[in-house]
Amino acid sequence: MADKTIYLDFEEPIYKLESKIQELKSCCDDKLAKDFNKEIANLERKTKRLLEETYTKLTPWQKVCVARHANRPHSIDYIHALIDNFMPMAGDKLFGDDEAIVGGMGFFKGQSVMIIGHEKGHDLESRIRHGFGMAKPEGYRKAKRLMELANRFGLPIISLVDTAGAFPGIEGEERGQAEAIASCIMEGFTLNVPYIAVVIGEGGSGGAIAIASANRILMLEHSIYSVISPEGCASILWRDGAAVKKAATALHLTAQDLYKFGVIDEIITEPLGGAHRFRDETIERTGEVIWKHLAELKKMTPEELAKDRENKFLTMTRFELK
Amino acid sequence: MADKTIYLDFEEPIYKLESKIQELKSCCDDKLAKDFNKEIANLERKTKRLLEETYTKLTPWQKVCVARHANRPHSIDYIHALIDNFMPMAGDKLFGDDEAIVGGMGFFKGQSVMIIGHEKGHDLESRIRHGFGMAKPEGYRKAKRLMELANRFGLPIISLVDTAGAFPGIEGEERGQAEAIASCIMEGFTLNVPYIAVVIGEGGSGGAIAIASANRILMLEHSIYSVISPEGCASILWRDGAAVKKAATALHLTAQDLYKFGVIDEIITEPLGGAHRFRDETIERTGEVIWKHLAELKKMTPEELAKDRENKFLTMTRFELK
Amino acid sequence: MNWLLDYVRPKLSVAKTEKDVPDNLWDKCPQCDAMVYGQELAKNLYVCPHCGYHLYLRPRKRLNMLFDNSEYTYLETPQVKEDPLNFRDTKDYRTKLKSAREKTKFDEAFVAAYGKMGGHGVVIGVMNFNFIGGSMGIAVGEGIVQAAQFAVKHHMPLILVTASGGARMQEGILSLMQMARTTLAIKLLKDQRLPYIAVLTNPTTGGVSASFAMLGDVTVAEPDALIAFAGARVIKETIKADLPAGFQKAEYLKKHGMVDMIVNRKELREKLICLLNLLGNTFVKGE
Amino acid sequence: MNWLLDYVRPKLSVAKTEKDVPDNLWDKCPQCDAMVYGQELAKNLYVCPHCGYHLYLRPRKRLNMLFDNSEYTYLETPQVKEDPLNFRDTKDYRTKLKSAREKTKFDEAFVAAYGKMGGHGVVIGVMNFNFIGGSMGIAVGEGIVQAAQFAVKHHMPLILVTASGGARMQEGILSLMQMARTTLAIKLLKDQRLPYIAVLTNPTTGGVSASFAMLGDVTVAEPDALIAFAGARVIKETIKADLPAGFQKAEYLKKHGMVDMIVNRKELREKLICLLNLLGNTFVKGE
Ligand SMILES: [Zn+2]
Ligand SMILES: [Zn+2]
Repeated sequence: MADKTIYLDFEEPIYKLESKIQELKSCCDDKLAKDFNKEIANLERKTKRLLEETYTKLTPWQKVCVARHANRPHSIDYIHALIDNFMPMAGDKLFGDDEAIVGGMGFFKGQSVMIIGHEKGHDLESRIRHGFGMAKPEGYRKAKRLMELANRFGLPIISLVDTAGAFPGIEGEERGQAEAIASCIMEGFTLNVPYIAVVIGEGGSGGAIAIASANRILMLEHSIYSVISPEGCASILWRDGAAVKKAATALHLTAQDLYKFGVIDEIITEPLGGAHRFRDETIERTGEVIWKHLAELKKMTPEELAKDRENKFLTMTRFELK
Repeated sequence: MADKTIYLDFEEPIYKLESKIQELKSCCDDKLAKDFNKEIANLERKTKRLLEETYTKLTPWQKVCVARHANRPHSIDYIHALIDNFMPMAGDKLFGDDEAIVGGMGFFKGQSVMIIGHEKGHDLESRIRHGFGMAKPEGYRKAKRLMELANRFGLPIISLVDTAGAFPGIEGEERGQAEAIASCIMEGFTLNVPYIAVVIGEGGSGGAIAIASANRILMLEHSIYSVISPEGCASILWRDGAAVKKAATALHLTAQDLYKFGVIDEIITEPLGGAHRFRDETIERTGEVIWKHLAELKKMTPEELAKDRENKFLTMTRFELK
Repeated sequence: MNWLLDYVRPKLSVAKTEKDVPDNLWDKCPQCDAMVYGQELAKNLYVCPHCGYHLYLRPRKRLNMLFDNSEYTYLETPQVKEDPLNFRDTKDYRTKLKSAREKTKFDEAFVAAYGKMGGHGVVIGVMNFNFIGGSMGIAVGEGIVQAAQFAVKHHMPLILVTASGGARMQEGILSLMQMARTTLAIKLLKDQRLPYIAVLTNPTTGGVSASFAMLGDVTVAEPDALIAFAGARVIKETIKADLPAGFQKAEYLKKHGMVDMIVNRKELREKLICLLNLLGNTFVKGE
Repeated sequence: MNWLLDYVRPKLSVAKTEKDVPDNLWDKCPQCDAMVYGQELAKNLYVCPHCGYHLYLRPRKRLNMLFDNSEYTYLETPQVKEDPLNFRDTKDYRTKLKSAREKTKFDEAFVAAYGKMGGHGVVIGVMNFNFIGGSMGIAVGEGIVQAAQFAVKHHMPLILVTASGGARMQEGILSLMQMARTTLAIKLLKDQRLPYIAVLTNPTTGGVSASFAMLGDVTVAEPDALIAFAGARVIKETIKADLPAGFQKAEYLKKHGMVDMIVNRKELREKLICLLNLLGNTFVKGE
């Protein structure tokens, strides 16, 4: 969980105002407090306006920073808040248990579901344990196994996407990172249950789409979903690491871009100031939107669900030509 | 291939006679030859009778030795002789390629089949490469993958069993030897194609049955199939490694025993003197018997084939009670 | 498709519960060597109150612990051919069987019962490690097959609690065939989309690990349980080196991807009910 | 179920064969540095006669080499939205496309054709590495989807010859979506039990490797081909150490279980025909 507030650079004016408020609130005793009340209220109004101004027009690069914010709710936070009786499940039954992907069964508003998500961890120890959310082949194979299980028992699947990308390293290549991702995407298409993917933070490339060949793809307002990180793109195309802002813009990686392209089905609005400031509210909203889509999908037969997914991806990127 | 003749201890009298014949044949020139002809013919008759006597009443332990004979034809020899256009296939698409199990597609008398077998290797270099026929999890997972492929494309499956058992070692345990064997057995039951298993040499425990949950289980006359090696059994139950002969008898591991128990469907007769002496003939006979069973199985529908396998194993070991 | 909705009460004899004989005065924990009073140990489900070590829990106690109100009905023990190989090593196999029966008061190393668990109709099978090391011969294999068939017939999930040294050597090839037969048993459930939960307890090894034990839809293990295919002794002899710490223990298997969750015995019933609730509350087609 | 029996000749325009422009005089082998006469190299299917190195084989030559008598019919190149992101880095994406088209004489980095191969009707798709590194954007993805749909419609197997640096970055998320779309394309074949053979050539990396390239019923690779998900440079930077010899080469992948067979280009056509023969001569239900 978020222990201390971390500010992004473009949030500096907000930070300054909030510090000021904090100062006023703490440097006076109860008697004097009411003298400052007006001042504080004024500052708080200002802060809110500033948040509004900043967060209604975040640049793509700012969105990247927000999407990666350390205090942004992670998969485990969503599971904790939205799922009752969560039974975490481990392992691919082949090689290992990769905690970069967490998953298990639980009740979501009374409906038993399988929930699978990338988990980045929240402090150094847990980040290491979760492999910084970058899954190895065994992570994707665990996801695939859990999808198969859900399919057999008719459990809808909710996936939470939040990864910088698949783990790039010797072990990953050795054990078939490419095969694992491809098979996990394929598994999505064979399912006869509702499958909803939500990009909650960073949707990084192949590592993200592995668990997103779903009936519905939702994105949080300030999350991103991209074929390559802006850093990678800048270094390859601009041959200049500093071109990240240009790259972020060029890549069209925001939820708003993806919605325009018809790649995603809905944008989940974040409270003004971002999910990292309003964690509980964000999670609750997200739950409501997932539930709405789940209710729609539950009206379909297993065959219709598979067909729905097939049609979605067959028509995707088939834009009308002038 | 067999380079030099290796004699088993109980074959010593045969060895002596054959040496004598060899001696007579080589120590005389053509002119003298006809004087020895009668002698040689006599000795050859004697040899044949001795072979007959020995090989019609091999003890269980002697059968163990014959089944393990280094010159006995191995899976690769069967494939080479029986399969046209063999396309060897590699890998489990998960971790590695374990050559303790070989496999691939090819034509068997014009019918395309998937053939899978343990391979022990025939000299030190190839034995090491093939892991002495003791498969690791990736070997069983390769077998499973090839079965799945065969099932999808309607190719009958022939498996050749010849293993001392599954590889016992840290890597095997680490990567789920138990799971790999169990899943491979399970795969057999899910197939909708003819599946014939032939024990050609040593059928060692779980490592053997992994590729033998088949419609038809055939055994060569002097092959063995056992829950544990006589050595293992002797050391556990008798606490005496020297009790192997007793253990071999007590375990009822011969083809004849298994046929009596209804565990196998047919015994494939070996030429007198064993498969290691008459390699080509043995392989040819084996091919004929496999073909006969395949022809029968091909009359069944996919559903009937699965049901046939199910019924076979459901009723197996349900003996009539007095 | 939903086994909860289709649940029909099987028409069989009513549940009989049996009281266990009072436990002997003191037991020694094999892990921490503490002496624990028998009744305390029993109350604690045979988990050492000092170090948490999970001692072996006998089948009747296991069933009492799992079923609602300790109420359940045993499935009939299958009648199978005894000693089909006429096997004798230093002792007659028949004699071994006889003394195992006297010792355990069970016919064989596997017993199954049905009843309710968290309100769900369920079949639970338990292996008896005290019966010739829980080894799997024809009777065990047949027991598992029939438990699965019963579960399929009455549309109930199956839970198998394993504890076994492996195959019943004295039944030779016929014991090996139980690996295939028990695997087939699980397939019968799979075909009907009925849940099968494997509960692996100490020890689960050899042919049992390499068949039904590893095929659970969900795999639960008790802490510290030995779960292995090849015996550590055999491996050690082969590699002529020491084995890694914790080798083949439940925690090791979880790390290596083979076990879903390690559950303390005190939470086992609750977690299994939770799993049944989850697997039963399924999405019904076109609802 | 048997695609051989059901084969119906598609009603499309007749086959057109095209002659390649004569090759330039001398080429240098990138592996052994030997100078090889262009026509010799062409005759040798662009395999170095000195060291056996497999040079890049352009799509038209690849199709000529694979189809019977080099006769085949191109599938129509799908019309897709060009430059949907209006992407420019140091150069316009449109400019890049234009020069790639001029250079390669192809519209995009993927082309598919149908015809006969060993007498079998078959659809073959080939990636063009010379077209912006064979990268996969909408046009490539759509081409593969349509090739698969054509194969399904006409009940033919599909062979895809890969050569790609990965995703077409300039099409952003829309290029990433082609990983899912091409995977779906393979699923369409799988549903009909139509064979799909992946032929991996140098290089096959990134999003292409992590989608249709790794999903072959049979996976064939050319010798020494680089087949990778993550780039060696990225991995090296991450681990700050040298990579193992042969890392991410075809032989390495075979050893690690990802590739069925490594086939020399000179034997490729023959082996592929053999695979088609085998997958087509199937056991027919209840025959
Ligand atoms: Zn203790
Ligand atoms: Zn060269």
